[in-house]
Amino acid sequence: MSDAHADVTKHVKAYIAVFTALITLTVVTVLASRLTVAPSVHVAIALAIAGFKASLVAMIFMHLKWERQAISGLC
Amino acid sequence: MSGDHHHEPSFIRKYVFSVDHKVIGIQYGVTALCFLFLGFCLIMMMRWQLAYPGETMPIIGNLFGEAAMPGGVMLPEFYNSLGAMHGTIMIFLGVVPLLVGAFGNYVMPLQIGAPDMAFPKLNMLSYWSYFLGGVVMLASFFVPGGAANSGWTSYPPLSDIATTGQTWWLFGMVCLITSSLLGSVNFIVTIVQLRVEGLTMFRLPFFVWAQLITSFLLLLAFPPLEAAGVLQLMDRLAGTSFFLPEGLVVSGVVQTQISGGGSPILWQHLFWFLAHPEVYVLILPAMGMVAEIISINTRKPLWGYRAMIYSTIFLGFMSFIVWAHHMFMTGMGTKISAFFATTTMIISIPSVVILTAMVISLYQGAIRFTVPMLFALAFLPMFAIGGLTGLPLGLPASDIHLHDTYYVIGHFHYVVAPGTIFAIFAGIYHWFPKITGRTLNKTLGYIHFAFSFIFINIIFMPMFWQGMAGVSRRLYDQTVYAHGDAVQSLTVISSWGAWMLGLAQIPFIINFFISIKAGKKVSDNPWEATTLEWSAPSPPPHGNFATVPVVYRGPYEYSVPGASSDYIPQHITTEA
Amino acid sequence: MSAEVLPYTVKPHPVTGLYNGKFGIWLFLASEVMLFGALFSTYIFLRIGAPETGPTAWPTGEQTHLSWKLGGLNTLILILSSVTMVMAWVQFKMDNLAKGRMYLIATAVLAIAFVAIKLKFEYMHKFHLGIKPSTSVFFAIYFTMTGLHALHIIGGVVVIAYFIGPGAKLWHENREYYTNRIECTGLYWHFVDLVWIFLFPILYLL
Amino acid sequence: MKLSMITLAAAFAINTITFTPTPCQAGDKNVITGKIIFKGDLAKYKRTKINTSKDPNCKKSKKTIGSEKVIINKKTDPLTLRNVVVSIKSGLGDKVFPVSKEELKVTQFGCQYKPHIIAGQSGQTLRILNGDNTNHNIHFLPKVNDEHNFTQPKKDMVKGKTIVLKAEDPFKVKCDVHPWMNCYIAVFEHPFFDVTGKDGTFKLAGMPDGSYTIQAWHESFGTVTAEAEISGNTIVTKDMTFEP
Amino acid sequence: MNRSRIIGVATVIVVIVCMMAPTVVLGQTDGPVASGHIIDGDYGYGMPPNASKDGHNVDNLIHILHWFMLALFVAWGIFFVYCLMRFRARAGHRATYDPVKAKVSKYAEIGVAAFEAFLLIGLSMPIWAATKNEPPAKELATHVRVVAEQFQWNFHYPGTDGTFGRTAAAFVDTVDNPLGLDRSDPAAEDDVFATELHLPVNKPVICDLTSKDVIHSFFLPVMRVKQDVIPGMRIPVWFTPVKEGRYEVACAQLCGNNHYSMRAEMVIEDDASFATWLEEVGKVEEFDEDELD
Repeated sequence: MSDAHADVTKHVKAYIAVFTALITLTVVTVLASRLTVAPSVHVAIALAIAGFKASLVAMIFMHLKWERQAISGLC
Repeated sequence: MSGDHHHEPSFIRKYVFSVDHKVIGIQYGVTALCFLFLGFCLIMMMRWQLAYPGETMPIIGNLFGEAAMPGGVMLPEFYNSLGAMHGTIMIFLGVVPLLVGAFGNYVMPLQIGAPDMAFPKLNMLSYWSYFLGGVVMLASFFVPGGAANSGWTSYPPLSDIATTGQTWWLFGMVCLITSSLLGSVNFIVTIVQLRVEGLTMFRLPFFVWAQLITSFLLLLAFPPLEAAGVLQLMDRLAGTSFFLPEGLVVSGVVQTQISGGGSPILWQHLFWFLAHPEVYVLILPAMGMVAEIISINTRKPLWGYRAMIYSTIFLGFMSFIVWAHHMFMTGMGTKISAFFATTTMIISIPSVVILTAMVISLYQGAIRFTVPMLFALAFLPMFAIGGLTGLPLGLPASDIHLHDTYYVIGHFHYVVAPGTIFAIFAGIYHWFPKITGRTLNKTLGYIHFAFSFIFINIIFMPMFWQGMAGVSRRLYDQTVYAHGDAVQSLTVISSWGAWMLGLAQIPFIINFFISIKAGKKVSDNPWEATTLEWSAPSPPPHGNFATVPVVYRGPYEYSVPGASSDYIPQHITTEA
Repeated sequence: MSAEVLPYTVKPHPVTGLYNGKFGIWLFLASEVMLFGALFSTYIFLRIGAPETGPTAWPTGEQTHLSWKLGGLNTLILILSSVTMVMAWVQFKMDNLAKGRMYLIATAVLAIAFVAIKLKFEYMHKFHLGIKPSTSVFFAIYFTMTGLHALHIIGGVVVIAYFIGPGAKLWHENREYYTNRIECTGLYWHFVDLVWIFLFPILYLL
Repeated sequence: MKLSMITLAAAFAINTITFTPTPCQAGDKNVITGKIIFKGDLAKYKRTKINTSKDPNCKKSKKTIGSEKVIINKKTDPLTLRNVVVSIKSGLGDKVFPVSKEELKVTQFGCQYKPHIIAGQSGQTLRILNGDNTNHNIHFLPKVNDEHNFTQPKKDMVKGKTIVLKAEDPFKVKCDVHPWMNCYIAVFEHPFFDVTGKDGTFKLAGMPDGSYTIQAWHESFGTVTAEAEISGNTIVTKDMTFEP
Repeated sequence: MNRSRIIGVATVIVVIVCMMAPTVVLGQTDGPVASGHIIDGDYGYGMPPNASKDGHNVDNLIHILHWFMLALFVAWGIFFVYCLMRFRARAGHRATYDPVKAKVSKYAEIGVAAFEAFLLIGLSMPIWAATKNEPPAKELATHVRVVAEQFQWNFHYPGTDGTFGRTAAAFVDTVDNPLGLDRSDPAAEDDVFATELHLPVNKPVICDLTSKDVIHSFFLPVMRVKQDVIPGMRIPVWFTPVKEGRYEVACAQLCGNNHYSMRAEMVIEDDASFATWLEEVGKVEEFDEDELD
């Protein structure tokens, strides 16, 4: 991970983008629960959105995206 | 590098709350050996009740108070408490801390050339959490109603309506699980990150590989039991009914305060999801130690080192999808039992591969019958019996008759008693010179081995016949049943075997304590082994190695053709 | 045994690219995934096992007495706290202690707000209605999962408070070591937020 | 075999004599006595034989045993009810009375508790003996007392710690191994209680002067109360009737 | 080196002796048991007698397995002892460095794995499917409801009308109604409660297992039947008794203090005596205390 100041600020933009994405997705999940649809579909939608949000948090916030080397080193 | 003591740590800091992996290893070792012996004493008392039901126990009969053994006769609830605590103490307080806490903590950093574990304070925290768990388990004997008495598996609803000892058991388990969890994080980071230069993953001694896979098992398998423990604590304390179905009537009293909706099978799934990887945690480090000792004492590289490593990794994965072969009898359909029977058959193959590899390592070797080697050699046939008797239990059809009988007890005790505990003895005799600089007495060692080997077979071999006859396990008095009464003579033989095994440990205990001070002084490498821990002085100082070693070759370079001596240690630069 | 003696405590390992702390926290999060995984599978086991009708049927919608508004609010709070946590790490990376510490305090305050909402509005509200974990299996699993999650959040707050207060001493000794530790705390924090992201729809919406 | 039967019968006899239900105080001579009359269809409450085939050892101590849910003394003129606990319900205020030192004994004989109803004072000790050559699991089912659940696998095995009783409405004690075995324990704050025997009479003695409500409790028919006024060492008779 | 070799050989011989001793020295014994009734069938070290029509499948599988295990252990043991003797360290003998080409062991392992697969798919699955998926026809079978409670097996016969009466937790009375039968339900009039399991011979039996409080396990050694009895679940199990006699019902899962005394007896008899027993056990005689007390 390069530590130059410029690079870190690039991260900040990513964080703000993820933040807004998470907010909108939460609203979407709540709206999705309003739809009158078969319960199994409800579950599928809710989990898909939650899964996507989780991957966003993991990739960006937890820096998995920038640790290509770690992942290749271990597995 | 090793001498940067900026302050001399006080006695407490150095020995009690130490962060040195060697001191913590010894703390784990001594505590776990005491618990092992205590667990063994519990079973020696139970064997009296099994062999001579209802008769007053001689000598120590009336030491246990009127609530447990009025007039020296053991009550069934005390018998059940002893049974449950025997299982818990032997596994969670004795063998796992010995294999992972003591041997892993002491030997593994030395074998990878690291100065200490990656997180020393975390290492200390995990010992003291284990110690707290042990104290809570011991204290639960004195709680009104006695210790937990619904088996070491503590199946609800029996454990949900049990006496307060069960709550202490659950809290003790949460402490022990936290200790193993923290320990496993420490081990994995140390093995992966702190290997010295030149020590690639496939130059690691097999013992270190076994510890790595065991740590992954501990890391990923223990949390579900912690979750199950939390759920059962909620059941017992907050009145929830995770494991209690609707409409329970306990001795005539309709349980209206239970909301129902839970199911006892939920606990069994969560428990066995841990307990099967747990039994592999019990056996893998033992296999690691036996492999080390065999290769050193046959002066020959381990046959199929890579095959053994791939089998261990495969064993690690498979152990997570095998758990329900403990639950064939809970009303399972053919689909689920077919899946788990198949995975059980598949998982028996890597164990056979590892065992065969170790036996073939003897071929064309120059076998030295030292005391650790005798224990390691005895491990092989005994583990074979343990493994083979797993087959009838793995197939659902034959499991119908054999489930929950003494056959099961014979099966897993053959794997654990002459298997893991003999490997532990082998490890103690093998690494004692490294820990104290002195060796254990050889003749006392031979006596200890010979008698232990004989009596351990006398205890557990008859159990297969009892199991076939249909004698159920955890029976306070087997003579109540006709099929139990017919084989009561076998129970008497087993009981005498157990008491004799108790006597056979005395030479070892004497040998252990005397040799610390009065044992014969030996060099740093008495067994002429190649792995890194023998290059450090014994006992190794605080930073382990005077100069950081560099590794040039694999761990088993014995009898290399054309070399000057019959072993070339890993850290020696290439021969002149 | 001071830090520099153990290799790769601060500098990342050449092969794995991780320093010890980060590797350790990721392993710890793996075990936490198994812990919450076990609780989620318990939830699924109980929900599938629940009969359609009768006293132990699975409550949905109004019968759960769970207001999705409070749940939604808590989700937003946690997402915000995740962002402030990562911004704190960014500030420490850019060497200004004051701003970084301010973000840490923001994270701690948001976390305490989350716990306060959960305890004050959700738990007390249920206790007043006479709903306890023992009322039904749904409330049992609800209280257990959200309770354990709240305990994890409180644990996180304690660690963050340590790094705001006494932990900051390390900043002056070894700046990078302190930032790494903040990053590990951040990883743990994002994981806790991640668990809530799954908890919220399952308990509140479905 | 013969000798043990005789000694057992002797022990059994001594037991009943030593067990004086009404420890009366030295000074006062106030006595409330009376009968518990049963008005109802005798045929409906016949005692039935209990099938103890599950454990043949029960037959070795006693040939057959009968259910003790409702025992009507057929020989008494107005039919009276056995095993009724009669005690003073209220009127004693908060006076404290000495607890008798004598130990209550319950024997398990023929897979049945002897006596069927045990009445005692809070603080009195209770000891349970095993008179059968089989295993019993004594299981208290109280709300206030602690839930004892212990086993006696052998004959003449005395339960180690004597059980100290706390005041509580009559609660059931059951044997988990022989589910038909049960008895009731009633514990009062004061010593004025009695259990009706074969003649259906009760005798409460030694209470200070005053007006009291007396309560009669039966395991199947519930409770009946009556008012009684007593003063100056007199004997008051008060009969109560159960009409199920 | 000489002394340790003698010790090694001595221990191996002693182990073989002590493994074989139990079977040789102590022959088979059978006989009555403390509970007073004579239990039929001679019980000894092998499998208990088989009184069920398809119990022999389980027996055959266990026997085949044990011969297979014995063969493996002996072959493997011979190689093991040979290595110990042949390659022991002695003057002038050096270990060889390069690993031996063990093709034999690889094929042996593949052979073992193949035989295990055969055991699993060929033998175990069909037997397990028979015990789990093929219940006997309802009208031919004797139907019994087995309700386990802490330390007693309760057997509930449907009586002549063939239907079980309604049972509910509220009606449970430990003295005369352990099953909690609702007497007002018309189907419950002829239901019979017993603590002894009587079954007609040569007729399939279906037992519906349920428990009132904790997990028990319905274990009939002579019928090769074992099934956990879990509260909140009703699990059917079926078998066909073919040999008359009085046998035992055991509890195989720890269920509390007196798990060991939770024993019932099973009587397999012909239809006539089964019918008379069914009448007899339901009757309740009047107890007249004067003649006894």
